[in-house]
Amino acid sequence: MQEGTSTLPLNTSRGLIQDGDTVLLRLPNGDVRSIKLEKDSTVNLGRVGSFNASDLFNHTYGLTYDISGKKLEVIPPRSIQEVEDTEATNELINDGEFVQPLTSEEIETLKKSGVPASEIIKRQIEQHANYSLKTEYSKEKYKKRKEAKYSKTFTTIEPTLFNVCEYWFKKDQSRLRDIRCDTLSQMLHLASVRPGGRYIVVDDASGILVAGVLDRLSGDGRVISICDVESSPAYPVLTQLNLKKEALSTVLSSLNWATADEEYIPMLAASGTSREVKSERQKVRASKRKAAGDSLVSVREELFDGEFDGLLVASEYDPLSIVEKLSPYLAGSASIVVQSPNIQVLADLQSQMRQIPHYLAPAVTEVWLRRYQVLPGRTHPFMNMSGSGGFLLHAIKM
Amino acid sequence: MQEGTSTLPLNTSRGLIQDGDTVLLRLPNGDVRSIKLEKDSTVNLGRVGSFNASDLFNHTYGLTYDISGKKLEVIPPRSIQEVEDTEATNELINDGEFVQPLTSEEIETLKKSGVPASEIIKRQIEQHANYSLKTEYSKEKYKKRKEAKYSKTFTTIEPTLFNVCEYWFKKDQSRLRDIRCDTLSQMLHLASVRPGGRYIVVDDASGILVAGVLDRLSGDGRVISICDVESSPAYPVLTQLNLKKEALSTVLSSLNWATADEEYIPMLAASGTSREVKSERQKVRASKRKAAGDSLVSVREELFDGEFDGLLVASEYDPLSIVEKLSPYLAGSASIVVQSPNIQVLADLQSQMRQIPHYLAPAVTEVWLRRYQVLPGRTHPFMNMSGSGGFLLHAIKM
Amino acid sequence: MWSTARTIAAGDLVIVWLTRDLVQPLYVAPGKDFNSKYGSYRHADLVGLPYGSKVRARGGRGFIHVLRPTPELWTLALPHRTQILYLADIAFITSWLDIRSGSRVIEAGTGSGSFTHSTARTIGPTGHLWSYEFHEARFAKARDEFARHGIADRVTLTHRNVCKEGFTVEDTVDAVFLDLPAPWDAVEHAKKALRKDRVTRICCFSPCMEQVLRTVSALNEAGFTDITMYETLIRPQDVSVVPKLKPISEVSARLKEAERRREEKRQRQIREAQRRKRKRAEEEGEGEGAIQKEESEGVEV
Amino acid sequence: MWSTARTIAAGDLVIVWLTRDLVQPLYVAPGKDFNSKYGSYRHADLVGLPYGSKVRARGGRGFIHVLRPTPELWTLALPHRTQILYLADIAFITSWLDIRSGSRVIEAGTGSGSFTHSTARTIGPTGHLWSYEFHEARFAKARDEFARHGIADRVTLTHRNVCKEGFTVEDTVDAVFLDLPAPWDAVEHAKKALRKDRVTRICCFSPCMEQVLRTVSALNEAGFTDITMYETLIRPQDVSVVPKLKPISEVSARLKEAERRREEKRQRQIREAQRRKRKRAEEEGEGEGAIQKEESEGVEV
Repeated sequence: MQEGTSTLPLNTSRGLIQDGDTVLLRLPNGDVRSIKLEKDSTVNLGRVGSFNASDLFNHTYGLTYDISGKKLEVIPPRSIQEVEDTEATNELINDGEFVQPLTSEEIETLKKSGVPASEIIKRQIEQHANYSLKTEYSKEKYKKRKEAKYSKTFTTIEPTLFNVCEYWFKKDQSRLRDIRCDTLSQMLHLASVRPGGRYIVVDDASGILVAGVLDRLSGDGRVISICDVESSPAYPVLTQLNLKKEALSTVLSSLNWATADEEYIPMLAASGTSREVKSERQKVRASKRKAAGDSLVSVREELFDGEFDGLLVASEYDPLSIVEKLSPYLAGSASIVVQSPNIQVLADLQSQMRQIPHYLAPAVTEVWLRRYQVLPGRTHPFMNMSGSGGFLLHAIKM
Repeated sequence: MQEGTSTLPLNTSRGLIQDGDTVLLRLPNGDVRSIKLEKDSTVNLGRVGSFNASDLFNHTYGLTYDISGKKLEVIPPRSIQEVEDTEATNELINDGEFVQPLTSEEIETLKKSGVPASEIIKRQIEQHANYSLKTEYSKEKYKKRKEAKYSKTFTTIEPTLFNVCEYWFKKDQSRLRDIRCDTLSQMLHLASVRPGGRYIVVDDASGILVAGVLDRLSGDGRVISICDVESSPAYPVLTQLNLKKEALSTVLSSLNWATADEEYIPMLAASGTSREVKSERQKVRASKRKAAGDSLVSVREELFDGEFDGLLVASEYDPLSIVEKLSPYLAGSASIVVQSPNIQVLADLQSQMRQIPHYLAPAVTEVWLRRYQVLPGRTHPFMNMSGSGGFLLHAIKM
Repeated sequence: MWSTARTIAAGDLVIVWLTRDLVQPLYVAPGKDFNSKYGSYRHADLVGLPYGSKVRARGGRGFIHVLRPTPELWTLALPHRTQILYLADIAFITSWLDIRSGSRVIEAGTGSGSFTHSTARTIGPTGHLWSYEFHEARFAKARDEFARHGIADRVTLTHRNVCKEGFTVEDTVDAVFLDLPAPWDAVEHAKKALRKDRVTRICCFSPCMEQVLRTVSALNEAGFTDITMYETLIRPQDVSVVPKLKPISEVSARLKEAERRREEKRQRQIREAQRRKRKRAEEEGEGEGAIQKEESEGVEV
Repeated sequence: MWSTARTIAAGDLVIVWLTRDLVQPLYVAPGKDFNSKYGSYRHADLVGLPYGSKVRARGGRGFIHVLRPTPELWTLALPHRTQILYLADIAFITSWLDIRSGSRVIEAGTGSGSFTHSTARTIGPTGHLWSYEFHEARFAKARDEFARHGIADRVTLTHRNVCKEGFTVEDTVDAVFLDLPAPWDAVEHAKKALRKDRVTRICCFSPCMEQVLRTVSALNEAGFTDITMYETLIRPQDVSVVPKLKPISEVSARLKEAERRREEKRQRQIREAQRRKRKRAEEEGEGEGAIQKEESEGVEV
């Protein structure tokens, strides 16, 4: 029985937390913070406490820590507690009368005297006049709320594409142009992104699409992204992925809508020859300009040579103008995937593409995702159905 | 303790099946047929059998009948069977080899010899080589499929608004302009339809909207419907509700887009006075024309006098032109509810209505409904998420 | 139920619409004032106004809309005593239970009275609703509210734990609606309350799957048929009209123009620097320094 | 895996796109013909064509598109041996399990191989997938297919009931995907197979709520944390562009015009009848009859 390759590939997992990494930390109240860890610096999590960044180095992701003093202690993860279904109901508890028996000053005093959060909660509960009348479910809810308030713990979150996308989507979904985890994964699949593949990406969505393709390539393949600014595009989402600079620069290159135009004549090369004797500064500058110019020429050539495996678009500009501009550089049978927060934009694009013979079967879909609460006895869908993940158009280049 | 009124109101239930009623019958395969029951006529349900229409008269709805010969026998309704979760899996059954051991000729012979369906199924199962290897779930599915094929039963469906709407929606949702049961009920609630209320209805959706309002009024209140044809509009959906003609004519009147126009001058009255001596035919005709003319005048006056409690629209015409035309006849604080299968139509309407001060807070929503299979151990949502119920715009007239 | 008159009268319940997210009930009591961050209003000034009027604040800054109450507006405005049912659920349940003019209906529990008001409206004066609430304080509040809203004649409210004690009617109602934590305990009681001579219906509302599964079993055991489960939602649509999107040719033209200007500036600066350098060389011999640096800051890209 | 060459070669798997609902796999074997209701084609004629070509039928009536296989197209075209997973689920699971280049993954069961092909593509040549199928005939078919599709080096396929016998690797994989009727029976086995030095993930796919609830319990007992449940769907959008809707003023004008014409006709017919009547009266005395009737049919409305 063959067991496959037995040497562990370098990139099967994000590995261990390293100096300089940007990590996501989940706080007891559910908030997630993004923090750059630098050697000997102090990470301050406000009410939860502070600790030395180096204390996380070489740890695996996913651990939960308790901060006591400035020290970190790994604590076991919590499993879901079965809740006993008692005969108690809220029948005899008056609404609005479920008051907190310890004053906030009393709690402060307890906290300062080093009493652990679990103990404070226990005391709260004991002193709570109505507590025994409440249902087990209400108790559990109450306990959770209190814990979120007093616990001094945090959990590191592995910067998987899924987690990073979720973090940014919660933070500001408009900056991702509504690209949710499921939207992103469908785009990567519809474009059949694979290690070694070559893709053109138009990303006005903070870099989530570029991040998605780069993550799937893991250093093997090629991405040319087209942006709307003169200098290199800022893709803030890439930060959380902690990609190695060298790997990044060999896989990802960027053009803008001017330099990606075949009619465009690069001006950089024009002023390379001056009769004057140059200073050292001038020479360095000139050679930098030349390198940038050479690189631009070669990326342009690479784009115009075409035969790319897919085009992925999430842009604020007219999608037909983008698709028509870039589809000549796609290989036959390559996928075109366009995302928009707005159905009408894709409806128009679809009806226009249907008129053009080299696009096969443009189809528009809505992505739809629902998360469920899975606490024992209390499984139910979350009600946030209004949060849209946008719409997708998919077609095949003929 | 007061127990409320103790005399049973006349219209709490659709009551009993009467001569001349149109009834819905559910067949074993799930199909629903709409059939007008006329005294002494024979109802032919094809493979399921035939029976005398009168045999259903004075029966309550919801019963299940077995047809043996031409006679009906009420049979008890089936409850859901608990399926035992055995250790059997389909591991050892080859795909495509789960063949039918009785030939269709053999089955025909059994059926003709009067062997009941349940018996045929049992024999099929016994002879089925792999049957005992299959999981209980697969068995149950197989049994159901066979039963649908051989059973000679049907069930009467009470013509509630819900059931009638579901019947038509399944039959042809485009004729209802995608008005599903949930769409309809939301419209009736958003317009706050109540017994005694007065409503303007624009219904290019086969009458489902008119049916909905009439059903909620149950004979007490007023509906003026505006249609796009010269003569009385055909509202085929009304048939299934078996409304009494007299009740209908006092509650429902119709105008069209010409006669609902204040500028319109009715021509009917103009030719009333002829110098000639009239024949009997001519007199009858003239008096009919006069009655129609008088009625038209009075319905127009009623509309133009205004103070209606709500406007409900499901139309193929530009909704702003409809709302602007009819909103002058609404009372202050009346609801305006417009349905469309297309989001863009309501998006445009909303942005136009926002510019007009006498519409308060126009809001657009999508109706969303999901049905679940609830067989024990096999509860899951049905996957037909693509079946849209359309979109709604709601606003308040100021 | 509520006023059907054209104009507002003293004692009426009106719904005050401040914004889409701020909707409040108001019992019109001349002599009193209504104060909000959208200004101050005299109740007396509302009397005689048609329902659906826009009213300016005294002093003139803000305004409010005064609306005729409907169960749907009441649900938006009501003082929440419990988690309440909203439009999508109430509308669907009403339709599925075939509640209409003259229907006889049971609901348990009463909760904040959202379903109660809607059903009282729909069944009209010829129907009747039996409503049960096990929580005494909520029961008392609901009783006062129903009296004040003029629906006490069509709603019989009872303080009772129906799971333990059952309902107060037998063989009477067309439909039962259960919004209880453990509806399965009330199913057999509901069966008794439903009339026997017609098709009748029951709807159990539960947020969690486990509750639904247990209720399905209880209904099936009690002999109910055609058991189905539905979920219904209203998805608000953000349908801001999309402005026409710019084609990338415009972006390309803008970028090219920006680069052209930048290159022109660079060339100008180089020429300027060379001119100054030559001038300096002529004036005071050769040298490099501060000026070179300035140029560098201006050109580096 | 499949060919990445620009043009089609003999032996390649191509996807033949006839219509959106008719997509078929084809192994190019020069000498053979491909026949369909959209015409007849020689395999040999496909060789050397670029992928993504539109090919006319011999004789010229129909045409087909020949596409490069992707796991997504293969899923549309594959011979179904079981209920299969589709794009929405596969994409979401891949993303949640963090499957990427170099990942080591377990799947059970193999089924029709839809998830297998997708994962083989995503993990690339440096990753590995262990796939388990308990049904012998399906196992055999999958084995042949994987060999033919060139993924046998990165997919280890085993004929085994993993609920009873567990997996063939320990402390090895980054992610486990279970698509089994009773995933709870495989949870403890999966835990053994997952590597211990990193965060690892498991996904259990079940259509029914009861299965999910039981799996959640099993996962919780086995010590898995952050258990969540997702449902994902693709809603096809029928986005036919809406034509501009007619305003009712046009309908009104049409109706008025029709009525005017109808009334004119009526008046004309009345005049005509009166004229004929007068004429008849002059000619042969008084009488009413057939002509009256005709008129009646023409005018009654």
